[in-house]
Amino acid sequence: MIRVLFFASLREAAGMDAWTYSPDVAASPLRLSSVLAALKPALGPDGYAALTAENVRIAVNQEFVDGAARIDLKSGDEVAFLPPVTGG
Amino acid sequence: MIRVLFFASLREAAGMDAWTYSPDVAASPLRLSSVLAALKPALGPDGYAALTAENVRIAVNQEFVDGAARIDLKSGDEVAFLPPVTGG
Amino acid sequence: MSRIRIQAGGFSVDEEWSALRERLDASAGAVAAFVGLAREVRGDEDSCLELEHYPGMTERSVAAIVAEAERRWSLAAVTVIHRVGRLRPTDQIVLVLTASAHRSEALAACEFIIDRLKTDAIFWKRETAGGDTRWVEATDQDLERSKGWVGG
Amino acid sequence: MSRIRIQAGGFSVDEEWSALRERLDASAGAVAAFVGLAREVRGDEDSCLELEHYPGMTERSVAAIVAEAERRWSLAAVTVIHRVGRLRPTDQIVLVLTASAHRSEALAACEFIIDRLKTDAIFWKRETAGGDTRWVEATDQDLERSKGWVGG
Repeated sequence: MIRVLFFASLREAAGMDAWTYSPDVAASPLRLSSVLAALKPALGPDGYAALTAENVRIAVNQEFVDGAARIDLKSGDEVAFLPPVTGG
Repeated sequence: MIRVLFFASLREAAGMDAWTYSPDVAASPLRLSSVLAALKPALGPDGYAALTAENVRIAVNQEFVDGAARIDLKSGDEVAFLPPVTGG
Repeated sequence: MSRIRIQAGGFSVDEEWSALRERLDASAGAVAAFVGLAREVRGDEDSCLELEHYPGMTERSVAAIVAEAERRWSLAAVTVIHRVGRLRPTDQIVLVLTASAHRSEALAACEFIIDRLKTDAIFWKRETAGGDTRWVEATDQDLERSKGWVGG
Repeated sequence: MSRIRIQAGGFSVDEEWSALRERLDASAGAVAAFVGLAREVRGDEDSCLELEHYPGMTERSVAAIVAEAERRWSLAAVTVIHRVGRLRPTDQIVLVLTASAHRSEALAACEFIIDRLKTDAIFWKRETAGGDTRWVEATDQDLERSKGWVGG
């Protein structure tokens, strides 16, 4: 089971703050690309476009990842989509 | 009457914090140079040397003056000798 | 020695100041502070600001900024408090306190931390004013200031 | 709107902070603060610092620095408190508070004021430690920092 989190404008675009993906046990190792593919129908085209915009960063288990699609995931991992941040 | 003030290290060098100069009424206008000349015997050579060091600034009525020796004074003026400052 | 808190509630500058002072010894000569306040948005006094965060990752992002400041400057103590949730104009959003032996280090570290909080800390801000809601992003100037802290 | 005090007594950061906040409206987004503390001199915990001033001229020298800051940056409020007299290690010497709409202005003004207080304000400092007394002058670094605020 993979837990996917959406923050801020992406939460609004996705229409939800979290989504749970429970793939077939056969699909191992699980690629982040597979999670994204499964997300597409769940979000609709606008939501998916927002998630894959250039300025969106992806974190796995609260660490930013590069070249996200090739990342291997395991059950229990948390994937988060983060739009541009600003604090202070 | 001219009031002369010495601050910080110059107060220590002069051995006093203030000195009052009451010149002959004849000496008018009164030049700052005359006050300095009158100070010399009152302070002794070390005190006078400290007062005329390059990094000492002179204020007349609480405003810094340049080319101090040519400044004209009138009775009631306040002359101050200020060594290098630092606050904060 | 740093103290980092992400919280929904307000904070007292007085209490944080006193707590920081207690962590200092007589070698500390300078404390710099910065407090960010929620501003009225587009002249609407009923405007509000909502701060969202990612619990866990946000704390670590702030801790990384503070650790970088502590690596760059010799700091006796650092406090960072950042609020989340719904804030009204004039509310305090963020507090940065830095203490050092000398003013140049305390001042630089304070500015560095607030600059990096603008660009590297995991927060999102949504402004609502006059019935309109928009997400706030770091400005180009924020990004330039943050990148301006060269080296590492 | 500035508030300047030269005084022998201590000051409360809390009270000054609150008083400054009361002078701000909802357009102020940033308050920067700096507090200078008396340090232990040459490892002597009984060391002390004596601050001398020139009543009248000192106040005007500080007011001139604040006025210059207000000319350079758009400031909503400024507070400067500078103590004189005998201070012990860890005592608060000076407080600078600057408020502005944006952090860059509040931070720059705060740093400018403290840098110029080091070099342009009419104060003298005498340190006593281990039975030895010496007058403190602005360092070359202080003079460089102060001159570094170019333009006018």
